[in-house]
Amino acid sequence: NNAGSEKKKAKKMAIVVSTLNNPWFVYLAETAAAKAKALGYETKIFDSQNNTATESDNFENILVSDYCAILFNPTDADGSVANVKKAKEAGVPVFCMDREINAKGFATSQILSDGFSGSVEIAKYFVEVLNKKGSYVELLGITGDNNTKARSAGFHSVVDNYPELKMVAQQSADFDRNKGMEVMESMLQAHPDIVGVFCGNDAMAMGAYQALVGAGKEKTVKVFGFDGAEDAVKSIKENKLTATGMQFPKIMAETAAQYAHEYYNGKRDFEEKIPVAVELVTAKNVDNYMGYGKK
Amino acid sequence: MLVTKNITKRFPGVTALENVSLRVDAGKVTAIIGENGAGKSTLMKILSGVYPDFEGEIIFKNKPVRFAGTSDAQDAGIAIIHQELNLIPYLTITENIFLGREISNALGLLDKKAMYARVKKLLQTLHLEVDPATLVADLKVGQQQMVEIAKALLLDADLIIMDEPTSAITESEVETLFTVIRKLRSENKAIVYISHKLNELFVIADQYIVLRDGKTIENGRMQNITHDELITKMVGRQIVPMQKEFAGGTAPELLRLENLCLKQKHKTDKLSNISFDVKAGEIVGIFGLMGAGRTELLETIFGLHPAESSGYIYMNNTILKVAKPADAIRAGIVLLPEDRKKDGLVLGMEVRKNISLPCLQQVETMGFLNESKENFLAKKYIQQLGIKTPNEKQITKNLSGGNQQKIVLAKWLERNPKVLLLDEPTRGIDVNAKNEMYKLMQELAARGMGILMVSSELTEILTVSNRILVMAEGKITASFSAGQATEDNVLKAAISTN
Amino acid sequence: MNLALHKTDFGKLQSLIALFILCIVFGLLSDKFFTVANGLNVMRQISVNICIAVGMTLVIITAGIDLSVGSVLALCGAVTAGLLKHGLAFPSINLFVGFTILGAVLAGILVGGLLGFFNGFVITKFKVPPFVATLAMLTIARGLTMLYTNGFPISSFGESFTFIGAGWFLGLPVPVWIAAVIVVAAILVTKKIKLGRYIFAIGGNENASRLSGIHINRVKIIVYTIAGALAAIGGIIVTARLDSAQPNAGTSYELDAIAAVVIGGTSLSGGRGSIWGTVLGALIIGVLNNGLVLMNVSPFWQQVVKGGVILLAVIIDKLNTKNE
Amino acid sequence: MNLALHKTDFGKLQSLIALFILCIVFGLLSDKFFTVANGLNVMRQISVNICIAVGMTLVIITAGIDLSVGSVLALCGAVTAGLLKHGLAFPSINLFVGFTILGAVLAGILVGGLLGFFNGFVITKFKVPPFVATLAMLTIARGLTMLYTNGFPISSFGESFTFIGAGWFLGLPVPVWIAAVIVVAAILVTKKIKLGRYIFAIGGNENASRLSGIHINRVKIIVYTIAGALAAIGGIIVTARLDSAQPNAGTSYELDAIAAVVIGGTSLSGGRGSIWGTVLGALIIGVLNNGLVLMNVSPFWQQVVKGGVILLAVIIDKLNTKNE
Ligand SMILES: Nc1ncnc2c1ncn2[C@@H]1O[C@H](COP(=O)(O)OP(=O)(O)OP(=O)(O)O)[C@@H](O)[C@H]1O
Ligand SMILES: Nc1ncnc2c1ncn2[C@@H]1O[C@H](COP(=O)(O)OP(=O)(O)OP(=O)(O)O)[C@@H](O)[C@H]1O
Ligand SMILES: [Mg+2]
Ligand SMILES: [Mg+2]
Repeated sequence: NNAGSEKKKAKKMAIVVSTLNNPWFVYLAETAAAKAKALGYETKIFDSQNNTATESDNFENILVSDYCAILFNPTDADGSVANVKKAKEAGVPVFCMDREINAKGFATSQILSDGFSGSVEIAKYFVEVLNKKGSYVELLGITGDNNTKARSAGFHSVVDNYPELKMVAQQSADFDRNKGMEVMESMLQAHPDIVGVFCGNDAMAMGAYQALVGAGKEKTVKVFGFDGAEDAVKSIKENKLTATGMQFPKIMAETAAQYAHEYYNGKRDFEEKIPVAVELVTAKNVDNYMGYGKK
Repeated sequence: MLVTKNITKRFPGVTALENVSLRVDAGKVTAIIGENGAGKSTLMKILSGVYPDFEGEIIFKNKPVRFAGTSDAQDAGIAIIHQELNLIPYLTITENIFLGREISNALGLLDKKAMYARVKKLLQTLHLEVDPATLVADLKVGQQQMVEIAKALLLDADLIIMDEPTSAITESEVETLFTVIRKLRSENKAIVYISHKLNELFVIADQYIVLRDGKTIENGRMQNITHDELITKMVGRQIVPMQKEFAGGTAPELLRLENLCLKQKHKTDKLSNISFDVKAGEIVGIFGLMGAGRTELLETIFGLHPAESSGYIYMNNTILKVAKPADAIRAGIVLLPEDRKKDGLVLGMEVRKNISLPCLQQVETMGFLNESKENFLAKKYIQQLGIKTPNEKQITKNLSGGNQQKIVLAKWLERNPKVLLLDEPTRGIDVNAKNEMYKLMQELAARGMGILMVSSELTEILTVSNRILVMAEGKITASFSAGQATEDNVLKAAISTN
Repeated sequence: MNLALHKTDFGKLQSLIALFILCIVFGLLSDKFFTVANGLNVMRQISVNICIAVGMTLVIITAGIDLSVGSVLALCGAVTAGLLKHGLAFPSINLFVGFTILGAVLAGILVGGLLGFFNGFVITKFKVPPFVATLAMLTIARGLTMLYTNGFPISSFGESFTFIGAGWFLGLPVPVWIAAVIVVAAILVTKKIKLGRYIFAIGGNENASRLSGIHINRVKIIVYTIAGALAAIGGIIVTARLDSAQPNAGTSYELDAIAAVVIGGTSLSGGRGSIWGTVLGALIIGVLNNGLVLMNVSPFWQQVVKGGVILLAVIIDKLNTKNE
Repeated sequence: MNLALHKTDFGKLQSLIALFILCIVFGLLSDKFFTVANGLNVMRQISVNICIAVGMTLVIITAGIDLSVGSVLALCGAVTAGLLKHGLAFPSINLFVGFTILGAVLAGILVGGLLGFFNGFVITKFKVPPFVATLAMLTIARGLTMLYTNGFPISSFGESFTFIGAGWFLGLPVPVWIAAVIVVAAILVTKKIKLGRYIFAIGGNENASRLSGIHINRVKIIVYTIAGALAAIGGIIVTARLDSAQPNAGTSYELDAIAAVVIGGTSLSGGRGSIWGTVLGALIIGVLNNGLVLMNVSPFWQQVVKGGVILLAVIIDKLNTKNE
């Protein structure tokens, strides 16, 4: 523990986010920045563009321009490890937000939203709403993306135990609203009789819903999303989407910033993993929620 | 040396060659003559392996041969200078000449010194004073033509085909070429020589073969035939040579240049203080050796060098500002450029579209292009200029060289311009068509058009011009009325630099 | 070169064959493929790509390229959405301008046109290669979109606007009508008026065109402006369909558009091509995407198959054109 | 024409000016910019792009293009990683082949070469336009990567492999050395041996080159094979650097590579260009990315500025070349 020996770094925090091409992460990054500013730090947001190599570039650039901490949203649980290692060696603490890295002892703390158990929650509700039978389809996010894998895995860990719930199609729509709509349109042609859609994020869910409206099936097919985006919460209120998994980017971002602040002031012992539960949002409890968080 | 039996070649819509049989002897220069589109180039392309698919057979050095590609032909010992330039613009002269047969050292590295030296010698024998390291893109057509010749010579083949090698060069270069040819002949090589400049043939050729409409009409020895007989054989009938009558003279002045200059960085100006005028109905011929600046002169008048040029251009005594060709065209000045491939035609476009390009408004009805009008226009000029093409919808690229040249002229006539700038207008055009062209020029002049013609063919200049200007190194060195001008006083003026 | 000739004449026909084969195969593999509903579905889905690809065709015929269409689409969609939703506010002079749907749509198209004009201007006046100029615009326009939207979507505009993207008219989806109008107009331009002829001439031989008195720069600028405006229309359709303007809309749409153009037999070296061919190209891509989903090919395999089929489509095309 | 001439002669020099200006500006705006550490960063960061861009330069000089480099990079990275990690298993004949680092690396490069060869083959034998052929390969290779990895990264190979991407040698990062070697080799090829000469000739005038007896197809196939192999090397570097092969690595790298080539003064219409220029182009892009990050520019503004600067770089270039 070289804590004492360190010279005080400038009050500058770097926020490295996996992508800004998706509102959820924009929100994560901006809340983190806002909180850090409030705590009296300069901040700068780095966009890794869903590319772990770009993330490395960002880290290297950060490490030459003395930041006191990195609030980090990794692009990949495995790929990002090397980067965090580099930071640790350079004595810059890393606080992971939302996504974890598969390695102990490198990140000072990881404030994680557990996509897996989140989608487990959704899956349970999914089974309940469809009362254990019927055919459904799944919209995956960007192939090869962490969240895509975690959420799909969590969902199936539950749903696959119900033989009468049959997945008739599984397609990727890249977390994109328009793609989500178009793929859904085509799937509806092949499977007019489905009763449910599970989507890897809310953007795709909204797109899928749009497609259902177009086909006049919005009443008969239940749409499930993930994220807790503003649009999604709103449309659950209006009984359009059936449910989504509310993550709490605000909490994660602000905790990360807070911890970084405490670290700066000398605190060293942090819980390495702090799970932030994903809450199921449905028509019943939607009134307690707003975009990306609780009211 | 080489014998062909019943060669036939068909293109969609055209039979270019039909049962052509001929023989070419070693140690002789065989001239192939024929009108534009007679099939000369096609035949040569077959002999040199460009077109592997054809009917009939070729016997070369007493062995039947069939070339799969140009490299086969080269290996067998056949070299060709193509009618259309085939050089790589952004490679140097040396790189072009050695392309495909570079000299490499033991390590496989290019031996640039050796190649450079070799080319320098080659260019010297051709009296081409340019650095072998010059990019071909920076050479004028004439100079490029010489490079093509050098390229063919490098192969030292047994049969050398020259398809209109002199179309872009001036008498002096032609002379050097001929000395080279004579040397080759003395080395007992066979030369096939294609040219529309008949008097060249009488100087250099030993025997002739006449092609008409893709068929061999006749062959014989050059001594036993006269100029006119030869023409009659190619055309199939007598042609009346144009008689020059003196127009112009007192007619009102149309175009006037005052101190026209064209600067170029770190070089002597390409044009310095050019002043002269062109009267309505007058044909002014400009003669000069290659590199005299004639092309630049026409280009400058046409507004292609606005940045570097200075001086004044008057149209009907009112000053004219030309910043771009469009301005010149609007004022009634049009240019028939020196290099039709590069500046004259959109080769990938149909004949009719090339013809109508500068005058689309003529073929519009209510803002929309009218196809029948366009076809009519095209047909008119195909007929008037005798352009040899299956129909007006043929892709221009597929026309023979000479016929392409006619299209470049056709596309301007419809605009009936006031001043016609012609840069080597009869390049690659057969005698008959040439004659027609001269008549046409007079006709246009008679209609009050002013014509400024650059040509490297002295005879041509003397035949058509009412007045002759001579250029050397960017200056006008002499001016003759048609009466005074003679072969040698014009040539003298062209060579003298002050 | 004869190849070239035949290409322009029959190129379309060739792609048509490829398209037929494709349809037959999917028809055999999925009974859902040959349904009216699915047909309309495909048409609706390709209409945006067609809007963009038509502009791209004109640009490519002049031997240029426009990589910026994707982000121009996003920006214009966002602008239209923003104006509809929040209008224009000038707090300083406390002035607020509200926008009717028509107003917002026209404003969006105007912005697209301006961006296109800028492309054309840079390309002609500064002689910047089209690839670089429009690549720069690709990043710039995307950045502006992010700045304008702060990276968040702008959503829910109400029936009368979404009609543009989701509505129906005379039994066809509105986007299909829009695309159809654009295609017809473009065919007129390319075949029936001077501008079209100049576009081909410039692509075929810029020198010769200049010496024929064509105003090269003017024509090029017009073409890029059109491309920008068409991208904008595409953006408005997307926004209306989703009832939401996504800041990351249109990402890599340029590739789909260019693919449609090239599969349609237009040569990237300029001078040759046809709108009609582009439409077929877009159809091939659209049918492919749709069919693969219908058959529920796994996302991984989809990419492989898609690439393979596009290749085959073009090869069939070429093989047929070879034997003139 | 003359313009063209001067471009090839001084094009590099021009981009050099642009690069200097850029460095000065960043130097003034950020005290971190002119540090050794940062200099090394930039060099390390551009080395992958240089590997790819060098191959791209050769392809573009032949008047072709290769859009597949990004996904070829991903696939080859994954293959190398997979072989290192799991070797090759043939359960049927229960045979297992383990791979040394060298073996795995060579295998990866081989795969890249084969994919490139395939590109070249399709382009030359079936006359498929390079744009389409390599666009198809872009999707195919990406799909294969996903299939090979099941969409999951392959990670942690141990020091001796990561050395390739993260190690140091004589005070410079290993990737920089690799890039340097490739650049030198490429300069040799383009300037000193026949192949290079033919590459330029084909791009300058394919028909004339054929008439001079050059084997067009052979040369092109070689060039695309090289491009594939170089993309593979890039993929191996990325994998080693991250100690993990990412299934969606290299996405849209083709654009960066092409940008480097074009900014470096190589003409997309073929026949003209230089490796040296490409290196400068890559440097400009790298410095730009690095500098913008060092300065406190928001990511959204970064995109706008980046586009603007690239535009300016090329315009400066052109303006200087104009007055020959
Ligand atoms: N690639 C081609 N496709 C179609 N027709 C062609 C092609 N090449 C030549 N032709 C036609 O074949 C005929 C002979 O052409 P060729 O070039 O051999 O004539 P030429 O005797 O060389 O004429 P010139 O004296 O003008 O060069 C012409 O009618 C021409 O239009
Ligand atoms: N592209 C070029 N780059 C450099 N110098 C050139 C270029 N073109 C021509 N020159 C030079 O400019 C002068 C004028 O050449 P130009 O060819 O225009 O004269 P010309 O009389 O028209 O010759 P030609 O009969 O070949 O057309 C000559 O000194 C020539 O060498
Ligand atoms: Mg000929
Ligand atoms: Mg001249």
